[in-house]
Amino acid sequence: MRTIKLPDSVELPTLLDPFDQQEPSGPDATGIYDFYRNLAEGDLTTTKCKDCGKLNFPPVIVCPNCLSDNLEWVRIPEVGELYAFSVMALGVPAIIDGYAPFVVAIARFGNYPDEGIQISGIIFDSKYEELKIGDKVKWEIVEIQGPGEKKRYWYCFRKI
Amino acid sequence: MRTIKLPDSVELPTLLDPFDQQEPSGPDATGIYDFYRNLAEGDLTTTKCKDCGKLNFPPVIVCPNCLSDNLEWVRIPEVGELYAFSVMALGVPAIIDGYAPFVVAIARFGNYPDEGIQISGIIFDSKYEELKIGDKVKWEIVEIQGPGEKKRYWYCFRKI
Amino acid sequence: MRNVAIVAAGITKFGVREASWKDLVQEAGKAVFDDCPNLDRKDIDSLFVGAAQPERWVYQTHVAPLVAELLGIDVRRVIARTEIACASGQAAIRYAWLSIATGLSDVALVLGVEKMNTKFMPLSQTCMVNVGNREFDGPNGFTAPPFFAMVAQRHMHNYGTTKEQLALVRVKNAKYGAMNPYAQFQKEVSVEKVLGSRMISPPLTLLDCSAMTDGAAAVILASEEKAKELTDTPVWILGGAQSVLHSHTVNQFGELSEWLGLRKAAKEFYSLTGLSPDKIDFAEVHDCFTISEIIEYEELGFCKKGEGGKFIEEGDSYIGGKIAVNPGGGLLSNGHPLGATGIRQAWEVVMQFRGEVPKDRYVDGAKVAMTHNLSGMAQLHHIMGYSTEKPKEIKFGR
Amino acid sequence: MRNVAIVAAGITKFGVREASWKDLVQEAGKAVFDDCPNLDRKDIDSLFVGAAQPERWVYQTHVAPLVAELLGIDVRRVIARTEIACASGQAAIRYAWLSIATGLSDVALVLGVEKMNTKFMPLSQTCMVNVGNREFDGPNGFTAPPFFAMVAQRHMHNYGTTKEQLALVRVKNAKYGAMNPYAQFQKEVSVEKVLGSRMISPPLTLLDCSAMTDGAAAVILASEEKAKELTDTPVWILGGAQSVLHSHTVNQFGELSEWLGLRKAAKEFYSLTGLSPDKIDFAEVHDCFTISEIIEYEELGFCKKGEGGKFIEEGDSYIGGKIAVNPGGGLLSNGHPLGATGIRQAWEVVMQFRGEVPKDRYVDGAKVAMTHNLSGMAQLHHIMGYSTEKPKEIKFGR
Ligand SMILES: [Zn+2]
Ligand SMILES: [Zn+2]
Repeated sequence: MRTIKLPDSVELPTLLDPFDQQEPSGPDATGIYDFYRNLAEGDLTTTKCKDCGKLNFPPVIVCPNCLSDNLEWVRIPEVGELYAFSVMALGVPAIIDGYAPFVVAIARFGNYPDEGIQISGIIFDSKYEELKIGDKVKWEIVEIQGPGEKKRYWYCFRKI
Repeated sequence: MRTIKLPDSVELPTLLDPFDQQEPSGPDATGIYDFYRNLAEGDLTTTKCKDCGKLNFPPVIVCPNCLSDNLEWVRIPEVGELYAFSVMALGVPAIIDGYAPFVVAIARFGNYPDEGIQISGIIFDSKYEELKIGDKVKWEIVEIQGPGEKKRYWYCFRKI
Repeated sequence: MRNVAIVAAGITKFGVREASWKDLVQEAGKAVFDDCPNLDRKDIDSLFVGAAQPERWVYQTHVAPLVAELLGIDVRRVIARTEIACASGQAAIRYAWLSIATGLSDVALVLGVEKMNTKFMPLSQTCMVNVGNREFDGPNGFTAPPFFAMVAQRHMHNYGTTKEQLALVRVKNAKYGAMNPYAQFQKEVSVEKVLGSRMISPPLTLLDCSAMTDGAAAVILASEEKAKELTDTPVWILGGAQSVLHSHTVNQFGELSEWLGLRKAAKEFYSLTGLSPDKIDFAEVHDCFTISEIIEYEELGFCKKGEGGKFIEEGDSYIGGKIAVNPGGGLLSNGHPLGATGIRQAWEVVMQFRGEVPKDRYVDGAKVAMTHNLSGMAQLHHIMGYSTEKPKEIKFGR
Repeated sequence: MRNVAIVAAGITKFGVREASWKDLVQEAGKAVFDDCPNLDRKDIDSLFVGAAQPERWVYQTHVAPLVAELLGIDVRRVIARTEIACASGQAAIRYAWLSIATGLSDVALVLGVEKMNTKFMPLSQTCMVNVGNREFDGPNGFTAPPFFAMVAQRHMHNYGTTKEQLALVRVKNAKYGAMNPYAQFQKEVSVEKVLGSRMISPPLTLLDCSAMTDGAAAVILASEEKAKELTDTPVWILGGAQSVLHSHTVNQFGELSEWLGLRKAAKEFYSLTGLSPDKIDFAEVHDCFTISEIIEYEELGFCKKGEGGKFIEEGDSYIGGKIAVNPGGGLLSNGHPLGATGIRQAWEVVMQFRGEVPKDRYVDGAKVAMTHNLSGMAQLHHIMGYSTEKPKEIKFGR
C-alpha cells in the first residue's frame, strides 16, 4: 500500500490539510463517514439511492435526484477505464507538494453515466507518456499518515 | 521593548500570520511600507493629505477624502486618552494565543475626530481592574520575532 | 416591478453539530423542499448562497455550484455566493428579491450556511480576526467580544445602562429560545445566571454573547404568479434599506454607543416601506451580544436614544409589550452561523405568519415583521420587511 | 424597469504587483473616479465588490466595507461582496445592474480585485485546490491546469484539434496584449514559442495558461437619468444570462469537450437580448487557457461544434475576421486576478466603444459587445451584453 507522510510540524491542520477530517462523531463529523471507514477497510464505495436507484459520487446523505435519505453503500467496481489524464506539477496542496509531479486522471467505473461514475484520481506508478485514453486502471487504497499518529485513507489509480 | 516570539514551526505563515508581511518591494510589498519602517525606527506614524489636510488612520496611498495621492507621514502624538477597553481571551490569532488574556483598548490621540485619531491597541502591563475611561496612555513599539530570523514591529499602549 | 414572496422555508438544528458543511446544506435543502410539496425542482432557475468564510472554516470556495450539485438544482439564470460577514444570509435574500422583481428569475432558492465548530476551536476563532481590518485591528486581537464589550462600556458610561439590563435581554431571548426546537440553546436563564456565567470580555459574560454555531437555513422565493401555484401562505417582501457608516476600522467608528449607520438604515427603511415601529408586529434583530439588542431598540426607534436598557427592563420588547423583539430566541438562543442567520430570521417570519410556532412564543395575528442584521463590528446595518399582505406597490428608490 | 449604463471605468496595471490588496483597491478606485469628473462621490449609494478568495490570499474577509472606507464611499442602499470564483467580477456587475434597474440604487461602484502573488507561491497556488470539491477532487491535485489539460486532451481526441491550433489562440491574444499597457504580458509570441515553453500540464505549456495575477478594475453604473449627467458616452447594459450545468465534481462533468452549460447560457443570452453572433462586434471571452477560447468559439455559436481549432487557424477571431475575440488581449495577456477579470472585460468594452485603445487593437465602430466568464472548472458560464445604443426595452425573463 502506498504511503503519504504529512509533516508533523504543521500544528494547525484544518486550514492547510486537503484531506477531510474524516470523523464519525464530534464537531468534525461527516455524514459520509462510512466512505472513509470503508476506505480504511480496503473498499472504495459510494451511495446509491434505494428509492430512485441513482448512483452518486461523491457520496451524499440526501439523494440530489429525489431528495430521499434512504441510501445504501455500494462498492465501486475495481476496474475502470482511463478517460482523460494530465500531469499535476504546480498548485499541489503545499503539505503534499513533495509528491509532485504526478499524473492526474479521470477514470470511468461501471457504465457511465447511468450506472457508473467518473472520478478523479492520482496515478503514481505510470508516467504520462506511458498512458493512453481507454487504458484499464484499477483503484487502490492509500494510507495518509500524520499529522502525528493520525492515520487516514484515500485512493489512487493504477494502470493494469 | 516588549517582545513577542512567534513559533518557528509554522512553515506557512501567510494563512496564519495576523501581521502584515511588511515588505518594501516584491510581491508582498505594501504601499504603506513607511509605516512599518517608521515603527522599526521607533515612531508610530500615519498619513496626512497635503491637499485637503485630512489625517487618516490606517495610513493610505490615496486620500479617501479628496482622492489625492499627495500625502505626508506625520507622527502620532505619543500620549493619548483611554476611550474604551475590555479583555481579549478567546479568538486570539492562534500563533499568538499564548499571550492572552490581555487588555484590548481604544485610545484617542490628538483632537479626535478632526485633528486626531482613534486606534485600537493592546495594553499588556495593566489589568482590566486598574484602568478607567480617560486614563492617559502612551503608545510604544513592540518587536515581533519570527518566524525564523524575521523581525517585524508593531505597537501597544501603556498606562502612564 | 413584480412582487416577490417567500413560499417555503426550511432549517437545520443549530448548534455544535456532528455534521459537515455539506451535510448541513443537504439537511436544509431537504427541509425547504419538503416544505414546498407543489414545487417541481426544475422550476428553480436561480440560486443565491449566503456564506461568510467557508474558505477558512471548511477550506472550500466556489460554494454556490457545490450547493447546486448537492441539491440537484439546474440553475439557468442567476447564481453566486454573497458575503457580507454576519449579514451574508440577508444580503443573499435581497439579491434573490431583486432578481425576481425584475423578471430575470422566477423561482429562486436562497440558502445560508456556516460550519464554525471544529476540533481546533482556537483556529476557528482565529478566523474572526479578519472580519475587521486584519492588518491594523487584527493584530490587536480585535474580534467581536472585546469590541462589543467596549460598546457596552461606552453605553453604560454615557447612558447609565446596567449589567442587569444587558442580562435581561438574554433572559427574554432564552425564554423564547426554550420553545424553539432548532435553537442551539433551549433553556431559560435568570439574570443571576447571566451575571454569574464565565466572564468573556468584561462587562460581557458568556451568556451575553452568541455562540460559534453550525447550521443552515433556506427559503424559496417566487414571483407573484409562481407564488400562487406554490403556497396559500405567501410571505411578501416589502423591500428594505441598507446602510454603511463609512467605517471599517476603529478610527472611523466615532462614539461606539451611537450606531449612526443603523439610525440611517432605519430611516431609509421606514421611508421606503411606509412603515413605522407601531405598524410592526415583531422584529427579528441582530442580538449577537445583549448590548446589540439594546442599542437596536434605540436606533430602530422603538424607544428614545439611551433608553434601551429601560425598554427591556419594563418588558416592552416581550410578546405583548410595545413591540415583540426576537420571538424566535434571537442569535443568543439560536446561535449565529454567519451565513445562515439572516435566513433563519426569514424562516422565523414565515413560521410566525403561519402560526406554526408554540403558543407562548407566537405573536398572535402577526402580519408585518422586520428583520435586522449587522455585520462585522457593526460597520454595516441591513434591514428588510415582510408582510402577510401583498404590497400594492414597492418603492425601490426615492 | 430602468435602463442602466456604465459611465466610467478604471483599472490598475495587472501583473505580479509590488502592491498590497488595499493598494490595488485604492489605485482602481482613483482611476475610476478620475474617469468620471462630473461625479460627486456622495451620489454613489451602492457598492458591489467582486472578490474570490481574500480570506486565504490576504487573510481578510468582510471586504466590501473595507473598500468603502478606503474610497470614502458612504453606502446607503446596497453593499456586499460577490463570490463565484473566476466570474466574481461579472456577477458583481450583474447585481449592480439589477439593483439600479429596479430603482433601489441610482449610482453604484463595482470594484473587482484579487491579490494572488505572494512570496509563498506554493501556498498561494494551494488556494486553488478548493475551487473544485476540495474533499474529493482537491486531494487529487485537481486544479485548473490539469483539468483544462484534460479538456484539451478530450477535444483533441474527439475533434482532432492540434497543439498548434491551441498555440494560435495565444499568438492572437499576445498580439493584442502587446498593445495593452495594463496587461501582465505585453509581448508578441510565435507558435514555436508557445509550443516550446515550459510544459505545465500536457498538452498545455506555460503559454497556454493564464497567470496568477494581482490587479483591480472598477466601473461605475448609473440609471439612465444619472448617466446623462455623468457622461456623453454611456455603455448600456443589454442584460445577460447565466447557466450552471448541475455540476461541481468531476462525476457530473460528462464529456469534457462539450460545454453544455455554455451552450445553454448562450442560447438564453441570445434569446433574452435578441442578439446573434453576427450582430456582435467583439467578444471578450474567458481564455483562462487556450483550449477554453476554442471551445467558447463553438459553444457561443461563432462556428460549428468541433471547428474551434479551424476558426482560429483561419484567423476568424482576429479583428477584421468573422468576430473579433479578445481584442483586449484576454486573460492570457492580461493575467487573471479572479475578482477583477469580469470587470476588466467591462473596462475593455468601455475603452473600445469610446475608441480609446491603440488603432491596431481597435474594433472600428464597435457598438455591440458580449463578455463571457466561466468559473472554476467550467462548472458555470456567465454572459453579459453591452451596447453603445440604449436598448428600447430589456427582456429580463421569458
Ligand atoms: Zn433518489
Ligand atoms: Zn485629501
